[in-house]
Order: sequence, then C-alpha cells, then structure tokens
Amino acid sequence: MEYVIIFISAIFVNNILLSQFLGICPFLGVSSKKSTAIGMSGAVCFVITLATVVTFLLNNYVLAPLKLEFLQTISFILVIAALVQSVEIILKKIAPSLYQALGIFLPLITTNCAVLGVALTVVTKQFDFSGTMQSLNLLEATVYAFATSLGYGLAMIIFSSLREHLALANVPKAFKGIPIALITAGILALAFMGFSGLV
Amino acid sequence: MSVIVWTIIVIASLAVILAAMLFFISKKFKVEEDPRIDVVEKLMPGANCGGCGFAGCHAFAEAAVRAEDLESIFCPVGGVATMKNVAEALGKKAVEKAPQVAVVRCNGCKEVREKTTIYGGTAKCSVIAALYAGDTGCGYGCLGCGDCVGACEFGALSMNAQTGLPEVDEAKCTSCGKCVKACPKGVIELRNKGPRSMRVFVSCINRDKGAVARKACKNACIGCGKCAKVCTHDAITVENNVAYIDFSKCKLCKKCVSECPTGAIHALNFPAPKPVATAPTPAASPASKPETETKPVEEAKQ
Amino acid sequence: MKKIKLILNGIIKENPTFVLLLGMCPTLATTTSAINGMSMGLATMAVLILSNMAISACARIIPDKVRIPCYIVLIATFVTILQLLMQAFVPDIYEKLGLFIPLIVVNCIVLGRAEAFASKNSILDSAFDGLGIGLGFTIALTLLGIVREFLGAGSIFGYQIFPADYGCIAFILAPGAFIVLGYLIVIFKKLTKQA
Amino acid sequence: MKSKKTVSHVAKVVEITPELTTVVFIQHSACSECKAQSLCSVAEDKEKIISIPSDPYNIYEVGEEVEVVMSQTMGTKAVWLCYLMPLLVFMVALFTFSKLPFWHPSELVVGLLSLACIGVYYFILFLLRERLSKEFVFSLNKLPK
Amino acid sequence: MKKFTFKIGGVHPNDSKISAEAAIEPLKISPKIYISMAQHLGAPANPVVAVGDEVRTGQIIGEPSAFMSCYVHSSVTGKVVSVGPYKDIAGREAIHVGIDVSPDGDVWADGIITDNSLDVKFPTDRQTLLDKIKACGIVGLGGATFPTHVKLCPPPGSVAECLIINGAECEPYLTSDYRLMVERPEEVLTGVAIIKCILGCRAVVGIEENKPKAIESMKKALESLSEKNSEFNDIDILTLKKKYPQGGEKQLIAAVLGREVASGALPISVGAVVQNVGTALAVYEAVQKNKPLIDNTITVTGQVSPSQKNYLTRVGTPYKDIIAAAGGLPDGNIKVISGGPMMGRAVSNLDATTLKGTGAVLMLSEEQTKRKPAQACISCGRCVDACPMGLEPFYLLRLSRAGMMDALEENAVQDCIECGCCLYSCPSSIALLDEIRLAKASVMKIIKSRPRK
Amino acid sequence: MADVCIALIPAVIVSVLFYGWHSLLIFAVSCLSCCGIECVVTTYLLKKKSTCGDLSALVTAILLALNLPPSCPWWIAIIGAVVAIGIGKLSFGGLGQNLFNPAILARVFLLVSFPVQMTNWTSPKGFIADAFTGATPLGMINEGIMNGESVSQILSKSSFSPVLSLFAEVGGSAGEIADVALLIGFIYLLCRRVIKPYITLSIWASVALFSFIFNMINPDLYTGPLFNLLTGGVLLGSIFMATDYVTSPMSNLGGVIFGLGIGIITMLIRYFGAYPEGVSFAILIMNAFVPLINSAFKQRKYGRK
Amino acid sequence: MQSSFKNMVFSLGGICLVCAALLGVVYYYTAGPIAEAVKAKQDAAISAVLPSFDGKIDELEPNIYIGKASDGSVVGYAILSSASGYGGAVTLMTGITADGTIYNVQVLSHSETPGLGAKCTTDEGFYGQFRNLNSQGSILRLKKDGGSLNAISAATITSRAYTNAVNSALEIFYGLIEEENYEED
Ligand SMILES: Cc1cc2nc3c(=O)[nH]c(=O)nc-3n(C[C@H](O)[C@H](O)[C@H](O)COP(=O)(O)O)c2cc1C
Ligand SMILES: Cc1cc2nc3c(=O)[nH]c(=O)nc-3n(C[C@H](O)[C@H](O)[C@H](O)COP(=O)(O)O)c2cc1C
Ligand SMILES: Cc1cc2nc3c(=O)[nH]c(=O)nc-3n(C[C@H](O)[C@H](O)[C@H](O)COP(=O)(O)O)c2cc1C
Ligand SMILES: Cc1cc2nc3c(=O)[nH]c(=O)nc-3n(C[C@H](O)[C@H](O)[C@H](O)CO)c2cc1C
Ligand code: SF4
Ligand code: SF4
Ligand code: SF4
Ligand code: SF4
Ligand code: FES
Repeated sequence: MEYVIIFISAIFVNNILLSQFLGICPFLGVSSKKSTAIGMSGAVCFVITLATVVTFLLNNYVLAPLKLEFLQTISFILVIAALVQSVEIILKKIAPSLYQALGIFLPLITTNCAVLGVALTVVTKQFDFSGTMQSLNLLEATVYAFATSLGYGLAMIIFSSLREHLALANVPKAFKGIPIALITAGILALAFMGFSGLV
Repeated sequence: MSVIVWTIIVIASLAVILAAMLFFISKKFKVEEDPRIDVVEKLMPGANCGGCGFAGCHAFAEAAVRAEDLESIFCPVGGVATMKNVAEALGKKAVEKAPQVAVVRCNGCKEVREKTTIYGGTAKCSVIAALYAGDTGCGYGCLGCGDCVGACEFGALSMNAQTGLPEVDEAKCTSCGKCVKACPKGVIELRNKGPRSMRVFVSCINRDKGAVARKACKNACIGCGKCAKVCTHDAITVENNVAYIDFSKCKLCKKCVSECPTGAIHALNFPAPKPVATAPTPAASPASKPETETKPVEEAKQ
Repeated sequence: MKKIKLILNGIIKENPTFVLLLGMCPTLATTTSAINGMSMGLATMAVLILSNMAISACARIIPDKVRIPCYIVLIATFVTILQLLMQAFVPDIYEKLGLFIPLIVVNCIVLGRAEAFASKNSILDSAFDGLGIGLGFTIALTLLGIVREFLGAGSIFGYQIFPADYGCIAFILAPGAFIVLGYLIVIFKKLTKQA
Repeated sequence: MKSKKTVSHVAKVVEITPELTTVVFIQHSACSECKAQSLCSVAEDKEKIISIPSDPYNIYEVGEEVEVVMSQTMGTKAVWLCYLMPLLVFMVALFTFSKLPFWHPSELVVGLLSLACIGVYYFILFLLRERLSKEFVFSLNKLPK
Repeated sequence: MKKFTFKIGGVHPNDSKISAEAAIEPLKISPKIYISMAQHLGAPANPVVAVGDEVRTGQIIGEPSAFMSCYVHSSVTGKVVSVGPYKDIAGREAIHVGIDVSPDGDVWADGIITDNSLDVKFPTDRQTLLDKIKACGIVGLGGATFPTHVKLCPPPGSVAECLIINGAECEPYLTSDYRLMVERPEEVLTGVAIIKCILGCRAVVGIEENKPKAIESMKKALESLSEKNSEFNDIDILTLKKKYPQGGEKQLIAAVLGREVASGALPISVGAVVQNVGTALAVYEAVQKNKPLIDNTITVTGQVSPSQKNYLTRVGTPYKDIIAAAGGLPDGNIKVISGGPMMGRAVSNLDATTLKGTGAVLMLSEEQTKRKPAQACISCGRCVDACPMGLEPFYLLRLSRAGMMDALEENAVQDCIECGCCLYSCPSSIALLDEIRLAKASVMKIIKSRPRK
Repeated sequence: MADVCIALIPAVIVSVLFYGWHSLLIFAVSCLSCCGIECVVTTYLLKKKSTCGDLSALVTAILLALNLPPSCPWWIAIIGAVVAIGIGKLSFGGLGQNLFNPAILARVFLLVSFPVQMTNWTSPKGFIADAFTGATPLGMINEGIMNGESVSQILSKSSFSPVLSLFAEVGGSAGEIADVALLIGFIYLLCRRVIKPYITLSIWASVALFSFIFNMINPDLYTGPLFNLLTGGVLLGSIFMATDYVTSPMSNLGGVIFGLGIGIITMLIRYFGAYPEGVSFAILIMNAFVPLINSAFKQRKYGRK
Repeated sequence: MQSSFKNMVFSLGGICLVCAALLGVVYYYTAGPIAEAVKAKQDAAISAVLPSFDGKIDELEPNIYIGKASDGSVVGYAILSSASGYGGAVTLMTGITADGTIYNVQVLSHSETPGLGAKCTTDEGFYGQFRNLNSQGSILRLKKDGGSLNAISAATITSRAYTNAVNSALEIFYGLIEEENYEED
C-alpha cells in the first residue's frame, strides 16, 4: 500500500514540476517537441532513480556514520556527475551505434535541480504511512525517486503536446514562447491541485 | 579535528575518481566550439531575423567564422558597420556593400487605378496572387493586402489607407529583404539607399503595352522611353514596356523625373527646390508630387 | 564606468530571470513572499560573487578537461559554507528556503557565469559581474515575491495592505508562481522593448 | 507517400574511409528556444561523433557540411535500450533482493548488487553490439545548396 | 436499390440545378475568337499558324510540345489576326491565337463528318482509336483537362479493371453533363464503349440520384444498344447517393469500387480509370466523326442570370458574348464564375475566352457570394468531418500560417483535392481553402524539387 | 454561440427564480465584466478588432456565473472574469486559441483562492421559493464521511433525494440546482446540432459505472450512481463545459476518451480527494490532455492506412 | 593549461583538498553555533509555552521538557508532539502547567498551505482557544467533530491536526503525572 501512496503522491499530488518546482529549466527548455520530451523523460527517469539510489547509499553508509551530513550537497553532486559520465562512457564503449543514436536524439543531461533535489529530498524525506511519519528505506526511496521521475515525464509529455499546440496558436507577440508556456504550466499546476488530498 | 580529516578524505577520493574518469572521456572527445563564434555573435544585432539567409545570429556567426572570406555573407540588419566589426574580429576582409533600402515600385494608388472586380476572399496578397492577377486592370501592381507589412519584423512598412499602397519607413528598414520575398508580385525591390537617402526610381512594373497600362492605371509606366532618351548617364533601360533605372549608374540628376508623362518616376528625399505654395496634402496621389512621397505621409501619421 | 555597465548588464540586458530564464526553480519555489524571494536572491548573489571570484582566480591553473568538475567543487563548497553559516546564524530563513539553498549548486546562473565570464575575466570584474547578475536575480525574485505576496495575502514585506481574506491564495501556491512570472516576463519584455 | 518523422542535424564530415564516413556535429542544447543556450549545465554544448557506413553513390568531402538523419523511432528505441530497460532491470533486481524469503542482506548489499545487475545488462548489450550496430544506422544527406 | 457513395466526409449543398430543363442549343459564333494554347494539363501547345493565315474549322493550329500536351484546333473559319499573349479569366497572360471569324460560315477541315447521325460501330484497334483521340485533341472535360490519350495508356504493369464514367455532376448549378445524358445518351454510351474497348475492361456510369431522368434515359439507351451490339455488354449504370464531391475522381472510385487510391498514386493503381460524360461524347465524335474537340456544352445559369441556358459553344468564345447571348449582365455587383460555385474560378476579365474544359458560366449576386467576415476558428471539427480526403483543414490552416512545411506534408496537404467542402462547412466562415491551396502549392513545389530516390 | 446562450436560458431562469436578486446581480456582474474585459483588452492592449460580437465572452460569463455559489460576493465574479477572459482566453490569443476552458479555469482558480467564499452555500432568498439552504449534498457527504458517518446516515439526516435535485430543491451553485433545466438545454443543443452527444454521454456513463462499482463494494462509504449523476456539477459540466469545442477533442472517439477521463477523475476526487466536487478539476485536467488525444485519434485519411 | 592525466588529477585533487579543508574548518567553527541555534529555538519555544520563570529547563525524555523554578518547583511541562495535517506533519510545542492547564502552544514546523492551514500560527481566534484551557483529562475536539473548538475556516484538516497534536501532548502529560503519582505512592 505504501508504494501506491508514494506513487500517487509523487506523480499527481506533489508533482515534482508542478508543485515542487524542481527541474523547471529543462521543463521549459526541452518541452517544445513531443518526441524530445518523451526521450528526455526516459533519460530523466534513469538518471534520477540511479542517482537517488547511489546517493542514498552514500549518505546512509558513508556520510551518516562519519557524521558528515553537511557534505551531502558537495558529495552528491560529484557522485551524480560521475555516475552520469560513467554511464555515458559505458554506453559508448559497449554499443557505439546505440550511443550515437542517443546523441542525435537527445541532449545530454548531467545534473540539474531535479536530480540533486530528489537525491537530497530522499535522505531527509519523511512519509506519512497510516499516521506515523517514517524515513524511507532503500526500496521506498527507489520507488519514490522512480515515481517522481515518472511524474516529471508525465508533466513533460503533457506540456510538450500543449506547447506544440501553442506554437500554432495566434498568441499575442509579447506572450509568445516562454511567457505563455509559464502561464500554461500555471494552469496545469492549478488543475493538478484537484488531486490534492488523494493521499 | 577528525571531521576535517574525514572531510578531506571523502572529498579527495571522490575527486580523484572523477578526475580519472574525465581523463578517459577527454581522450575521446575533443574540439569545442570555436570561441570566436561567441565573439562574433556578440557583435551581431541579435535580431535573429534570418535576413542573412542563416537560421539566426548564432548560425550567422558560425558561418562567418567558418567562411574563408566574408564575401558571400552579409548581415543586412547590422549593415556595413557590423560587418566591419566582424571582419576585424576575425581578421578577414569585409565586403563593402552600399546600404540598401526597400522601395515599393508601384504607384497605382486607389484613385488612379480602378477596380475591375470585387474580391471577397481572404485578404492576403499571396492568396489573391494565386487566384488571379488582381482586382484592377493592372495585373502587375501591388495588391494592397499588406503581406509585406506583415513580413517586416522591424515595423518599417505600413499600409497607407489613402493610397492603398505600402510605405517604407526608411529609418526603420534594415534591408533584410523579407518583404521582397513576401510580395507575390515582386513589387518591392532593395535599392541602394543613395547619398543622403536620395534616390530616383521608376515606381511601376507594369509590362503591358502603353495603352493598356495607361487604361488600367493613370500612373503606370507606359514604356514610352522619354526618360531613357533624356538620361545622359545611360542609366535607364526600357524593356517589356517598362523603364528601369540602374542605381549604380544613376547620378541623381532628376532629369527623367519631369520628363515622365505619367509621373511614374519618383525622386525621394531631395531637398525641396522651393517652398511649394500649396501644402502637400496627404490625400494627394504620389503621382502629382513624387518628390515628397514619404514626407506628407509621415505628417499624416502623426 | 565599466563596473556600472557590468552591473546594469546583469540587471537588464542579461537579467537571469526575465531574459535568460535561468534558475527557474528557486525563482518559482521561494517567492511565496517578498522577504523569502529577497533572501533567496541574496543567498544566490553571495555564492555568485564568491564563486566568480574564486573561479576567476583559479581559472589559469585548471586544465580544460576538468574545468567543469573543478567549478562545481568550488561552487559546492561556497554553497555548503553558506548553508552552514545560515544554519548557524539565520536559522529561520534557512528553514524557509529549505532545499533551495543546496540547490544553488546546480543553478545554471552560477555555473553559467563561471563558464561564460569568470573564467575569462579579472577577479574584480568577475566580482562585479557576480554582483550585477546577483542583483538582477535578487530584484527579479523580490519583485515576484512582492507581487505574489500582495495578490495572495494582501501584504508586502509582511506589511498588510488589504485584509488577507481578500487575497487570491492561488497566487501564493504553485500555480501563482508560474502565472505571475509569465506576466512579469511579458511586462519586462514590453518595458525593455523586446516585443 | 511515407513521410516518416525524422531527427536531423547538420554535421561536418571529418573522416572518410572506404567503410565509414565519420561526421561531427555540435549538439546545441535541444532547448532551441531556451535563451540560456550554452550557459546551462543541463545540456552542455557537446561534440558528437557519428560514424556512418560510407555510401558509394554519394561522394562527400572532408569538411563538407551534411545532414545526419535518423528516424525518430530509432531515437525512442535507443532511449529504451540505454535507459529504460536497465532501469527496469534495476528495479526488478532491487525488489527481488530485498524481498528474498531466505536471505536478508543489508541495504548496502542489496543496492550494490542491483547496481551490478545493470552492469550485467550492459554486458549483454555489449554482446549484442553487432546486431545493434546493424539496426542503428543513420543516413547522410547532402545539404541543399 | 443500393445507392453507392463514399465514406469519408462530404457535404450536401443545395443543388440549385435550375438550368436542368434547358435543352442544349448551339450558341451563335462570335465574330472574334481567341483560342488559348494552354487548354490542357501539361505543357502548352506550340502555335503552328501565323498572323494572316486563313484557317478552317477543325484545322490544327497548335501542336503538342511535349508528351503531356495536346493538339489545338481552330474552332471557327476565318483569318488569324494575332498570335501572342492574351489575358485569361484571371488576368494572366497566355499565348492565344486570335481569329477573325469569316462571315461566310463554317468551312470544315478535311475528313470531318458533320452530320449528326448516330454511328455505333467503331474500329476496335486500340492504337487507331488512341491516335484518333490524340489527333483530335481530346482532353478530360471533367475539369482537369487531362489529355485523354495519356490517361488511356496505363503505365506498363498496371491493368485497368474498370472504367468509371463520371456522371455525378455533383456541383450545384451545373447541368451540362446532365443534358448530354438526357439528350445524347447513345452517343455518350458509344464513347464509353470506345474507351472501354481501348482499356479492355468493364465500365460503370455513375449518376447521382438527383438526376432520375438521366438515369432513365441512359438505361434505356443502354438496353437498346446492348441488344444490338456486344460492345455494350459490360456497361452498368449505377445510381449514386447525392453527396458532394462524389464526382471527385477519388471519391467516385471509393463510391463505385470501394477502393481508395493511395496518396500520390494514380487511379489505375486500384484498377480504375475515370472519364467524364462529356469526354466520352468527345471521344465518340473524334472516333466516329473525326471531329476534334472544338466545342463543348456550357451551362449558363445562376438565380440572377437573365435566362437559363445550356449552350453548345465553340472553344475560344469570349465570356462577354456568352453572357450577352443569355440576356446580358444583370445590374448590380455580379460575380461571374467559370465552373460551379464550389470549385469554379472567378472570371475577373470578361474579355477572356472559353477553353475546352469550361463547363459553366455562373452568375451570382453579391449577396450570394459575399463571405461573412471570418471569425476565429473554434476547433469545432466541422471541416474535419466534411473533408472527403480525411484531412484536418483547420490544422492545415494553422500549420500554413506558421509556415511549417514539413508538418504540412506530414499532414497530407498535398492530398487536398480543393473541393471546398471545408470552406463550405465552417461555421466561422473561415476561407480555409484559400490558404490551404497556397500551402498545397508550396508543398508540392518542395516535393517536386526533391531528388527522386 | 447564440445557440449556447439560448440553451443556457432555462438554467439561468431557474437560478434567478430560486436565488433571487443576488443571483441576478451575480449574472449581471459576470456578464458585464467578462464582455467588458474582452472589449477593453482586445481593442486597447492587443490592438485588434474587438471580438465581443462573437458572444463567446457571454457564454463564458453565463457559465461562470452558473458555477458560483449563489451567495458569493459580487467581486468574486469580477476576479473570475479577469481570470477567465484575461488569463484563460486572451493571453492565449482569444477565441479558439485557448487550451483550457476559461470558465472552468476561473472556477477552479476561485475555488483554490477563496475556499471560504466559494464553499459557502447559504442561499439568498428566491422569488418563488426558498431553495434548500446549507451545504451541498456533496459537501455534506464529504464532511460526514470524514466524521465517520455512513452515507445513508448522512442522507437520512437531510431531506435530499435525487428526484428533488431534478427540480432545484437542493443546494448548490447556481447552475447545479435544476437538472431539468440543464437537460432541456442539452436537448436543445443536440437538436440544433451544436454539440455531439459523445462527450456528455461518456461522462455520464463513466460516472455511473465508477460509482456503481464502488457503491457495490461499500455503500456506507461511497454514494451511488444516481446521486453522483444528479448532484454537483456533473450535468452542467458534461453538457456545457466539457463540450466546448475549443477545449475538447475533435473526433468522436477522442471525445469518448475525453469523457471517460473526466468521469473517472471526477469520481476519484469526489471519493478520495480533498475537495467535495471534482468535475471542474477533471475537465481542466482533461483539457490538458486534449492535444495528446487529438494526435492519437485522428480522422482516417483517404488512401492511407 | 594542458590536460594531461597528472595535471588533471593534481589540479582537481588540489582544489578538492583546499575546498575540503575550507569546509572542514567552517564546519568546525559553525558546529557550535548551529547546535546553539537549534537549542535556542527549542528553548525559546519552551519558554514561550511556559509561564515565565527563572529556573532551568530539564530534558526529561526526548521531546519532553520540564521547567523548574530556581526553588526546584515544577513550573510546567513542555511537550513536543506532532500530527499529520494537510501538507505534512504539524509539529507543536505544548506547555502544560502542573495542574493540567495548557499554558500556551507554539507551532514549531508545518507545511500547511499559506493562507489556509498556515493560519494556525497567525489566527488568534484559533490558537487563542487553547490558551489556559484545562480539558480535565477529556479529549479536545473541534465543533465539527462534536467538540467545542472552532476550526480555521476552510482548513479543518489543519485544525484537526493541531488539536490532535495537543491531545497527544496532553496524553503524554497525563502519563507522566500518573507515573509520578505512582512513584510517589
Ligand atoms: C503526371 C500525371 C500522370 C498521370 N497519368 C495518368 C495515367 O497514366 N492514367 C490515368 O488514368 N490517369 C493519369 N493521371 C490523371 C490523374 O490521376 C487525374 O485523373 C487527373 O489529374 C484529372 O483528375 P480530376 O479531373 O479529378 O481533377 C495522371 C496525372 C498526372 C498529374
Ligand atoms: C471536388 C471535385 C469534384 C468533381 N466533380 C466532378 C463532377 O461532378 N463530374 C465530373 O465529371 N468530374 C468531376 N470532377 C473531376 C473528376 O475528378 C475527374 O477529373 C474526371 O471525372 C476525370 O474525367 P476526365 O478526365 O474525363 O475529365 C471533380 C473533381 C473534383 C476534385
Ligand atoms: C491547495 C489547497 C490547499 C489546502 N490547504 C489546506 C490546509 O493547509 N489545511 C487544511 O486544513 N485544508 C487545506 N485544504 C483543504 C480544503 O480547504 C478543504 O476543503 C478543507 O480542509 C475542508 O473544508 P472545511 O475546512 O471548510 O470543512 C487545501 C486544499 C487545497 C486545494
Ligand atoms: C458548445 C459550446 C460550449 C462552450 N462551453 C464553454 C465553457 O464551458 N466555458 C467557456 O468559457 N466558454 C465556453 N464556450 C464558449 C467559447 O467556446 C469559449 O469561450 C472559448 O473557449 C474561448 O476561446 C462554449 C461554446 C460552445 C459552442
Ligand atoms: S521594409 Fe522590407 S527590407 Fe526593410 S526591414 Fe522591412 S522587411 Fe526588411
Ligand atoms: S507590395 Fe506586394 S506584398 Fe505588399 S501589399 Fe503590395 S502586393 Fe502585397
Ligand atoms: S478543399 Fe482540401 S482540405 Fe478542404 S475539404 Fe476539400 S480536400 Fe479537404
Ligand atoms: S470548421 Fe471552421 S471553425 Fe470549425 S474547426 Fe474547421 S476551421 Fe475551425
Ligand atoms: S534552476 Fe534550472 S532546473 Fe532548476
């Protein structure tokens, strides 16, 4: 049951983009084409989930025992950067053609608020499971990260389709581009507030 | 103290791993974007209008950096000044290009060009041009729906409600050429701006025979050739029943202007010879006062 | 003169929020009130100035390939220091800004400035650039905070202008952040004649 | 008329061998609308190197600008293979290891083991690389003058 | 009885066939005639006469300049007075041959049989027939003026299974095909038999249900003919539902055969060849009478028209003469349209002359043609429902305004048949077709410019 | 648009009759401010021809007013108009360009912004009869279940019955009270072929099915289909707001999917969410999916697979 | 500078060393103030919910504090408790005098909606109800739930959470008293 709660909470109620405000830059930047948005969402899912797992372990098995929690920020960002780079290298070595296809298709995501933000949230996050607040264990942390990134993907895909539509609309000149995208995102956030209280 | 030690150990070990990894990556990837592209881009006007033929100012900068010489690329918006800067930054030679401006080569304003049909469809020049030659007897002239006005990103064009013809605000026109592309009739031409913006041109492209042209529009060039005869600089050619003034040859003597029986030759921005007794009224057709074509309009706008 | 230009550049021509659209997350998340927005802006500015200076100082000794990681380490250090200092001396504000203080590390403005400006300019210029951009960011965030607080709670910097009961709470909530920023960008564009 | 959706980039030919034509392009951040362009660390401008089987019918020159074209479905497929499948593998492994009835290792062990599973997945990809490289091919087009 | 129709889209305009009962009558030949060299799809013909030449009716005055081109014949007897540009109905210039008609009446060129007797026996050699059709300059009279001899030579590898004769005449007002089917069914059917013989397949004549007289007369004629002659065996008369644009080639094929022609493919790819009723008659006259295509039936109609007429008109007759014959241009702002209200083109120059493919002169009053001011598109989807090609006109419009050529191609703007259903059905009175036509032209240009793979 | 206005007349009349002058005031304020804003902004800010004449602002205004509680202060309607027309419609470029239904957007915005005023259901005095005073049936259910009562207990405490709601005998926002009046509008719109029935019917179907299943599972916690169809904004939303061409899918199949989505989200919010009513949220959420639905369910093109 | 392997490791490593050292030092020096700030906040909260006294605060158990006057008499108990509200946990410090009267309640942290639930810190009409309230051992309830307390308008959930948190503080308090009485017995 707690997984269902985590999922609904992360995707609909506390959507990372629409209510937590993490990863807004790529949200606004990459979302003007549906196909890129979909590809990007896939990549984000992977990066966020893995980064969360690795940083979770780092935090709980290195930093916490050494009482070095204040190093979370700096160590997480280094680890995430290293992780992303090593996946790149691995992919490049094992399947160059695949890697090249990716390269043509997508920009590289290294780090952004979303990745670091989720990693940082997870290690402090407390969840309300049937009335008591608990810290997350590894499994829950993973599911949380995954669900969050799914929420990211969902918002991104919806938003990209809306923006493809907007690109053709007769939007007043001053509103064209980012302003109307922001207003649309605002309305989307408003709509998603309807889900509040679902968990 | 142990905190400090541990801090150092943790961070340093992370860093070394990272450095090692990056080293291997760096062996595979090299080359980065030429820094000069940025430099050049900063010099550009940043209008991203595409008038140069590239996708935007960044693309232009890329092309400029890559090109052997700057002969084939030119930013019409920034003009010679910008190109000079770019050339300087890149150590290449810039092309000297005389500044240009858009001119509308049609003076068939509403009064002198009768409508022969009523058009009720989409008010776009491109649509009309696809359907037929136009709703007046002149099948060449301006259609008056202002596609060009919409195409100009610099607000240099406006439709004069009285004449039904577009007008160029020379101060704003950057000679990007968008309007030239937009006009389905080929009415607009980029011409050299001329010293102090003075220039003489034939404001008509009607290729019909004189009588036909005259019937359709009182201001049409009828291809009579008087102007060509009077021109001592050999700048005027008459072909297909229209005269054309080559701006590289024209010496702005204005002899042709008064010679033209229909007033199709316009001279712009010349100082007025003497204060004209009757104040130019905006409603007057350009034919009667070709010399002051833009000025009264500007007054009218204010 | 040049310094003033650098600062104005950051506030108007390259305003990180209204023109470059960088650092959107803290911009949207922390501007529930004017004071929060301003605090976030100032915190970012502090990091920006320090990291700009540090990077400008180190730029010459850093090999190209490890440039980005070095910058990140430097920036992260300053952020962590800021974090610690805020925790120690202004714990209330630290709590309000929460997650978004550590996230300054990934704020594109900071790294972007390091790359684009600090690594190529003198320490002093870099500091002024940081100041300018930081000010631009702070002003934008404060403005956003003022508008949201005013529309949503009827107050500005906590000073009640009309009764809070008449405030549109939506403006303090997530949707308001997006919508107000959208309109502010439009107004900024209009004012600076970009549209 | 089959007009398939494609992704394309303008690239520069850097090397030509009888088998392979290698081109390089700079990936500007996909965020074409984004003013931040290269300022942003989300998507650094990055040089991408692509090798394409040489085409005997189309002669290119080193330094020539060409267009690299790939169908969009291929991109989606690549995302699946590179990111989503390993993610799935990882999640499944994580669940299995932590819910084993007979063995209850610490979270650290579970986490590392699951990460190792991704390694295994990538190794399998490595074994399949021949087949993959046959599947993922790009084409070059001359740029219209 | 099962009535056939096509499935996607379509609209039901009021058919206004007010000239249906006007019998075909020959129009007095105008004193001066201009015959265009660009009367057909494809390359214009080369004029082969010079100013001052005397020409006879039916004499060749233009020769094909390419594979896709046609002979042009003089439609009158007289003296060539000009060879050069002359303005067409849109005010654009094309090469015309101007002829001063001799007052002495027609002198026909050699070999043309001028009596009107019915002759149903025709040679069955395919090449002879094709040669005759080519020599007589027959083009499709359904509107596209596609050279018939080209259409009747299916590309190697494709086999015609069914000849569909297009008697739909689905556009409002038009009645010339209807009159032909009522008045000259035997000749039309003989023409059908000839084409069928060339193609070696069966034939179907599709007629919309709102023309019961035509169906009846065609059926009767067919019965009597097929009793006598086996050539008429495989011909069926099919009743179609009334729905615009049933006469569109692709729609007709879908209605009759239930097959759809793939985008960019030819009808022959699904085994169909479509020819108009008038074309069939022209083929008959060409084969049996050696008569080139020098005249055609033109409906003169419209509520404001002083009279309702179906004229047999010589090619090259100025519009103003036709209108004068019908009683002159009524007062007020009258829009003259060449063709039907849906697909026809406005005539902005009444001095222009008719072409082989001209089917009607329609006069509409200002109220009838005035478009309501266009309002914003509200995405109601009516145009999508109406489009017989299954396109999304509103979307094409948006794409075209945004200048997105790739997306336009992806959304098949090039498949648009310019039927005008979308424009007709839009509640916001948006002139969709105007801009779609433009977009289609630009996309076609791009497609054509691509290297063939 | 005129047809839609006509179809709304019965509902307007009923609400004025039952809620009296105040209701009339709300209608007037809403109409004036919506049309006023549309005129002023289009002519002076956007410098276009005024688009007031197309009546779309009037439709939005009436629907907005029908969506407000009858007792809400008049300035709420003005804020609603600013949001609907200013943010929801004109920022996107006016009629036909907006992605979200303006009236729904305004209602949701107000609901989030002014929870107190927007959930105050004491109704003013009407002309022919006093309407039911107090909480809406849905509000009572939500409140009651939170307090651990069962559905039947709650309903028995009030005089609610589904039949009553057909004739404006229960509390609710102006447009929610008289189901019969709304149904008359629906039939009118269908007869005039202004709307197609797919969206509306699929909303009804999914609401009914969803609540039927849950009602079978636990009748104490979950209300039944009839209750859910006839109370709250389901009828108003499904007939007038979900069918707005601009913000609904083009194709029939797309419309069905759209409707199913609205129905299911509505019921999810009603049963599990913080808000007692979910129709407006559901419509707004599904509006966001319209471009996706449109690209998934296109008209079949001639001669293409 | 050139990017050789050695260079890279050294420069990155060097920068890291410097940074790490810097960090360590800052941490070393801020650790005290941070702890103090945390404690100060707690103490402030405790003294805000207890009648003023000049004695000291003892931590009885985690989250349970006892204020003792200089003469050793118990001024009151300050109890930290939390309950789940609309947006997450609502954490309160409740001060209860020895006779079971709530002296004051202070919200330590919450993530309720600004303008709605967040009013629990500013709406005196709401939190004022708890001042000097002696429930005599019964459970506090909102009016909606059959009790006597007014809720914040449109924020029942927050109000309920607040009340519940106070209830659990009271519960702990009575537990303590009982224990004491038991010990005394
Ligand atoms: C290049 C070209 C070649 C064609 N070749 C054939 C052909 O071989 N056989 C045929 O039946 N139709 C052929 N067509 C005819 C068209 O499919 C169509 O019948 C013609 O454009 C007239 O159609 P309409 O009157 O419906 O507009 C050809 C058309 C074009 C443009
Ligand atoms: C929208 C539309 C409507 C048409 N309606 C008719 C019609 O009613 N009758 C007809 O003979 N041809 C009509 N055509 C032309 C046919 O598509 C086709 O070109 C013609 O029947 C082929 O015969 P032809 O080559 O003998 O002209 C129409 C074409 C279009 C695009
Ligand atoms: C965006 C949003 C924020 C909300 N915040 C709170 C909150 O902070 N506290 C709360 O008790 N309820 C909150 N609610 C819940 C609603 O206001 C809910 O209707 C209310 O709690 C129950 O209604 P009542 O208090 O009027 O009985 C929120 C709802 C929404 C949509
Ligand atoms: C059937 C129909 C339903 C409509 N429903 C709404 C509605 O729910 N809300 C609204 O603001 N406008 C509605 N309109 C009016 C109009 O479409 C709307 O203002 C546009 O969304 C504005 O672009 C409706 C119009 C029609 C024809
Ligand atoms: S008038 Fe023409 S050339 Fe001049 S700026 Fe405008 S579009 Fe460009
Ligand atoms: S100049 Fe050309 S584009 Fe401009 S209004 Fe005239 S015809 Fe149209
Ligand atoms: S004109 Fe074209 S787009 Fe319009 S209905 Fe006909 S085929 Fe469709
Ligand atoms: S019929 Fe008109 S209003 Fe309706 S979708 Fe098509 S273009 Fe838009
Ligand atoms: S600030 Fe750029 S992604 Fe968050």
